[in-house]
Amino acid sequence: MSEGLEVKGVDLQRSGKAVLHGVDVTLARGRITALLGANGAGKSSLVLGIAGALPIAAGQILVDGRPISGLRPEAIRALGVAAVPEGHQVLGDLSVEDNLKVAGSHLPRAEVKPAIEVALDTFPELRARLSSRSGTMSGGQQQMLALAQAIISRPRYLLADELSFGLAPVVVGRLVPVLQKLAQQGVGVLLIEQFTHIALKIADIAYVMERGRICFHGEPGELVRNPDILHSAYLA
Amino acid sequence: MRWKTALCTLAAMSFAAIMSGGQAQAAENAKCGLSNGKAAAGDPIIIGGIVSVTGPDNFSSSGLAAAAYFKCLNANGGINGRPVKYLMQDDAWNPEQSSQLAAKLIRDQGAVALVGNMSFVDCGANQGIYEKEDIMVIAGVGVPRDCFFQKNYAPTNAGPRVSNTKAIMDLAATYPGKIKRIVCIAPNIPNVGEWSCTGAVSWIKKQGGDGKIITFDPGSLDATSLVLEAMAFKPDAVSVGTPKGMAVPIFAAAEEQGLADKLHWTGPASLYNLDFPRAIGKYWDGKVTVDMELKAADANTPDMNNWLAVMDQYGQKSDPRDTFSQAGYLAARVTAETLLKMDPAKIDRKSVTAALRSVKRFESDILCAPWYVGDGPRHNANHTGPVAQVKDGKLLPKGQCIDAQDPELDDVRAYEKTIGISN
Amino acid sequence: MIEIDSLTVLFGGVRGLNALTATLPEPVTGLVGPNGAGKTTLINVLSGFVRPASGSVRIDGENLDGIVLHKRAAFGIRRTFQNEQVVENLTAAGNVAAVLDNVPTGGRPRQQLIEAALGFVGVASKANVMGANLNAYERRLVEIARATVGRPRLVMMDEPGAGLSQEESEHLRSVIKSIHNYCGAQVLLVDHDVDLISATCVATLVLDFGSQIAYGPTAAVLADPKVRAAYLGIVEEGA
Amino acid sequence: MPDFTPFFVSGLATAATYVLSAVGIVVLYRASGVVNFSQGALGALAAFVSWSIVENGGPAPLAWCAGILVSTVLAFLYGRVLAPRLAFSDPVMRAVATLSVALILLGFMGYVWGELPRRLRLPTDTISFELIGVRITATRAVAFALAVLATVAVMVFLARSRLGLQMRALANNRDLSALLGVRVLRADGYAWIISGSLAGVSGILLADLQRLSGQTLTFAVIPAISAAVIGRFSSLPATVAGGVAIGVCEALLTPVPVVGPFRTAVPFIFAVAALLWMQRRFTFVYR
Amino acid sequence: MFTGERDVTDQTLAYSPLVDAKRVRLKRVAAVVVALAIVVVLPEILSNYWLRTFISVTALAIGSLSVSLLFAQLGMVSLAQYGLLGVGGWFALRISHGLGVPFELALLTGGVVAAAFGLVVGLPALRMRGLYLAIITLMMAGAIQVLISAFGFPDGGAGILGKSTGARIMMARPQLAATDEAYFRYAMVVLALCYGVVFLHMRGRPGRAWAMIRRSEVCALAGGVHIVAYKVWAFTLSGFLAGIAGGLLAGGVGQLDGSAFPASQSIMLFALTIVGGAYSWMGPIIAGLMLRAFPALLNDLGVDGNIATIVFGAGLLHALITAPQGIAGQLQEAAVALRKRFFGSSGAIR
Repeated sequence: MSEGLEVKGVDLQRSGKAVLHGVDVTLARGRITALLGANGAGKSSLVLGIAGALPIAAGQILVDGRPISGLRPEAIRALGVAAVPEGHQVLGDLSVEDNLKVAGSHLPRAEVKPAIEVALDTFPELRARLSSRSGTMSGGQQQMLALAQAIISRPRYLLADELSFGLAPVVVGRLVPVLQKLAQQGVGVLLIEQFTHIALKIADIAYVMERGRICFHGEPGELVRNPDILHSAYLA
Repeated sequence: MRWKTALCTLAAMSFAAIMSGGQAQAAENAKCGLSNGKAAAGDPIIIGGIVSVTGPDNFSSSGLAAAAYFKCLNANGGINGRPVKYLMQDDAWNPEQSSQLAAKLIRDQGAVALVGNMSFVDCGANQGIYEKEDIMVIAGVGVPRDCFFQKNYAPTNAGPRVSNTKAIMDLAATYPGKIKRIVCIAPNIPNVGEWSCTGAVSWIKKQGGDGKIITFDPGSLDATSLVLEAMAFKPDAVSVGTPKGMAVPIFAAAEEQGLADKLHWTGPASLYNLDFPRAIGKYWDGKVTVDMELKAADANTPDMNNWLAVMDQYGQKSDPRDTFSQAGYLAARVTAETLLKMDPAKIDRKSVTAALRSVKRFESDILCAPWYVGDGPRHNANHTGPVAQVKDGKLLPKGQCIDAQDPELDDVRAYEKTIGISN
Repeated sequence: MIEIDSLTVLFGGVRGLNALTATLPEPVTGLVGPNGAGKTTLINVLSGFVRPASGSVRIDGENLDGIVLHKRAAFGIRRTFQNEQVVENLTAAGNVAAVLDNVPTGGRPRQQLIEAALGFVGVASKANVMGANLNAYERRLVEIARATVGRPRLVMMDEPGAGLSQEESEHLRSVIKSIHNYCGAQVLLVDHDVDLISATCVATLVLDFGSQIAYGPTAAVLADPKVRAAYLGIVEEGA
Repeated sequence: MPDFTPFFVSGLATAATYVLSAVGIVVLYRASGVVNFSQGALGALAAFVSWSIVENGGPAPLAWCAGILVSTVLAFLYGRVLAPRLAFSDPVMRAVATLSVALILLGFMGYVWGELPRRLRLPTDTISFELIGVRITATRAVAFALAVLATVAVMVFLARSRLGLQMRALANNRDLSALLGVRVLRADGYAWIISGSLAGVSGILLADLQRLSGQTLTFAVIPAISAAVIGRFSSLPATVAGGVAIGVCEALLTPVPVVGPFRTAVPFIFAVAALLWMQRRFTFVYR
Repeated sequence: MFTGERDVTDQTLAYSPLVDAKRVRLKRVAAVVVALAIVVVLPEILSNYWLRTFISVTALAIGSLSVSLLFAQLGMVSLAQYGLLGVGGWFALRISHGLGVPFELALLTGGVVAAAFGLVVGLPALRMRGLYLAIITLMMAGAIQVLISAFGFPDGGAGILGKSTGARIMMARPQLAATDEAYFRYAMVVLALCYGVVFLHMRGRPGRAWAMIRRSEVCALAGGVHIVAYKVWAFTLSGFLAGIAGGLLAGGVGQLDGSAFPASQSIMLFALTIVGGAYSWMGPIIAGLMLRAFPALLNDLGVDGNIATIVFGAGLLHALITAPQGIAGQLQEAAVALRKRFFGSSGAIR
């Protein structure tokens, strides 16, 4: 079937409570799709659901036409869906280099090194810290590492959850172009962002989520022109 | 696939292990009771037995021998026509279970006597019910002190204390003037450990020597430390007074230190097991003596051969032919012969207890001295026996019977005088 | 009245609160700011779960340093949690009773106090229902009942408004507004829901990166472009 | 004052077998989050299988390999078939489940082989040398060398190999590792294989150094777990140090008059002290 | 103004009826009747073997109750409870032999001393929970085992640590309950009393505090619960129950064996408490049955002890995998299903 990552009518429960109700989202390759909404609206649950870390209760998720529901997270990663979870999570006990190598787990052995080189070219800051424990780095560096890990896995789709969470604006400014570049290379990017202006500036398509449902989907420009939609979603 | 292969391998090995248990010996026809060759078909007489099969050590050969004997008896006219229904139960070294089984055998099944018992926990756990129900236990093997201090419990074996004493006495007799300091090693099981060694130590002290008792936690794995601890006393002889399984690592540790030639090694009857010489290996050939409680299996005397014949014809191949098996055989024999003298219609617990208490002289060529029950407050009739030596993978008897010179036996000897057994 | 004096909290080198100084006298005070601004950290300091690196807090003139952790509830510091903490294997009444066990009753019968607290939040009919069988909103209300029973001085609520329906949200507002009149406690409310804040809070404190960026009457504070920028992430033209 | 040197030397070999077992336990726990109480029972099974083959005239090296293979395969099967079904249970339940495996093995060994006086003999038993007044058989030296070798090999494996890296990643954060593409079940399987084979080696050595008994070898897991606790179930060097300390202290206390009888409590005291030291900082438990 | 508020919410929130008071009373009466019937009838119909087995079952049910108290109320795992049982039994025997006091006093002494040990075992629980707590308590159980076997179980010698030189002396049973039948009834009454103590705690202030702690420690602290005190008290009470169980066991057999309290038994006690169903009142009784009656049944059927161990291990594994709520949970589900079938879909009896 068609290219793209499609989420169709997905319901999802977390510890017995329904957090997603019939969510439909489509990621196109080469585009940046923004997902906005207040805290607790279910954005992170959606990311974890796509990545296979949370089982979905109903609906379907298709990657380039192939259903992935029920696959283990590592299998979904191998299909080209890389999730960068919220809160710059890295393997804190491991060195930066090891973190990068782990991200290449599903690549053929020979391809890991070149992939790491590509990621390091994107974030030269990490090169100097290859041997340091990633848990000791600043949040911004950890977020770069998390993004680098995603790049190494050569994703077709990248799910970036709250990239700017708790980071200084300078760092955010450093990360955003990377996403744009990835999109130019053909990666379908899902961007969840609390700094709505950043998201709206770079996104091609925008979704707004409220209490586990998609309440808006369309051009980002529409949201900029019509901030009430956003305000009602955030401030309701 | 790998799983299947593993299963097959395991199954094959299990089979091999079971089959390699014992070796058959040709023997003449077993004689039991009336020896009339007629199967007994009357109202069965219930006799129970409590042994420890599962647990830290398989402690059941006495019960197995009793079972074989009763089977033989039932094939040979039983008790004047009445068969014996022998119920052997496994207490798994657990006093609770032992007490449940005693209640079951005595109260539920109505056993008239218990025969061939062999357990570390039975004597202690069931003393109350034995006295209360006034049932006589003709045990095969008593180990803890409790087994030798009960009115209703009469073991045919000598017990570890007597056995340890004899083992040391034998060494002292073999090497006159050389055995001055001894160490006795025992597990710290209550009523077994220290008590089992005290006889030997008090005997050597009486001879002007010195002795040390080392008790150890059976759960401990470090046998070398134990051996080194014994060596720190600079002994001339060591008695390894443990169940057979625990003795193996101790001898292994001693072998490692090359101690067989530096001092003399011995052990009580608990080591008298045909597997034992093989388990400790060639190194110990001719360097260990083991007390026997009863005479050697290959003595080629009539009753001894009969025991072997009973085991071959009515027991399992895997049943051990060890000193405990002999004890169980004797216990069954003395019981059967006592019952045979009674009116078959009037066999109940009370009459059986009385009849067994009146056994004042029971003789067998397996025993060194006549055995008795009697109505004394405690029973330790067997305190005379031979000693064997480990040789060519076998246990060969050394010769004379030795009578244990343990002051604890003074009351027993005094009682024996009153019934005319000892002089 | 809450008096916060140069309060600093460190999490392994990262500043959760950065020399925060504020005086909060109003009966219902809102506490807003973007994620990671230090709102929950402030509540945790007041509860005693987080030890400040420096600085102090006084409530009704009493320095909190002198009150050991398990005595703070009895002193009157109460809270609800971001992730609800209703005990599943106690009834709603049992949940309230569990707190009432440890706080002053003022001599009134316990049963009456429990009923009053559940009645106040509006779940009197659920008194004998197990916590596990309450729905999400009822649980939230039971948590508020727990926080308002037995003479509280300060009731802190961490995002009570997240994920509520329209009716539930309206009911919650009325409950929050009436807490001060009901039991005399001051309310400190953390929420992302700006409507809830503006509907209930007399004054609002805005935090960003652990520091105060604005304090004042709610309407005025929320209209502040600085606040809008920090909180909504919307950079207004010319700002 | 007693002479402690011989006790020290003798304790080292026992310590070595603790270390072998403990390293297996730690590797498994790090990768899969399971504390394996059946480590000792698996070793006992390996020893029994080896013994049976030798008794029936099989060549000794084949016997050892078969024994180790059996324990490895069983561990792997448990890890692949049964352990995943408990993946969402509490870690305590997962540990208790391995205890039931130990029970099954214990019953099986009791049924097939029984408790008889046995010892597994290795050719190294006949070679011995003297070290500070204590004779040491080559088996002890081999045990010690194997312990060192296994520890080093496992450490190198974890540090250098791809699979080892994945295991370290799992130990660090299981969920995130899965998101990063680590094949969790595969890494788990290998961890079970490593731990099963180490169990086999240590079981065979213990059956030679001590005795071949299902019960004794099964419960030899306790000092190994104590050593693993000292290593916080994560640090291999600390685990080795713990195992050595436990083995040596137990031996050293032997000749001390009053405390001697209590020396088997050494593993427990070490483990309790280590746990208390590790947890000395007060933390709140959120849920 | 608040009455108005309440009216609004009572309409918006679904109405749920209070628990039917009459039904509860009826249930309670029924339970008491059934319990009395069991106490009166069961000892009469059991054979002597099963009588003694059930004495052990009763004692072990109390032991399991002590585990489930910690696990279900506080979410704490203690793998030391069987060791505490040994401590209770040791002291009960010691006091009974050494001072010749009445059985009840010996039993209580055993309980109190085990409670003190339980307190010590529980101290690490102030800092840790989960696996580490489980292992540290297991290690303590191991240490207790070493202590017990190094001191040796009391056997009736003179003085407090006396070793007997002659026959072993049995622990005197209560005068009222010298026979096995009477002692079984006595044990069941003790079990009922222990249940009573636990229920009183659960219903009262400690139960609420424990529930808060189990929910989470921050929740408990926010509610002003003195966490340290209530945790320590739970471990102490649980130790007391284990001690009582040990004393009861000692009275049943008349003596105990030092080797009968290994750490592995503590794990079994915990495992079977979970398998029985720690969250249900039936759980400990089921655990007691599984621990003692099930092996006794296999033994009675002549099953080889080793096979019994295999069956036991396989059963435990199976239960851990398939019954997270334990057998009690499964029974309750089955009961609900049955009710639905016979009394319609409401599943309630009116």
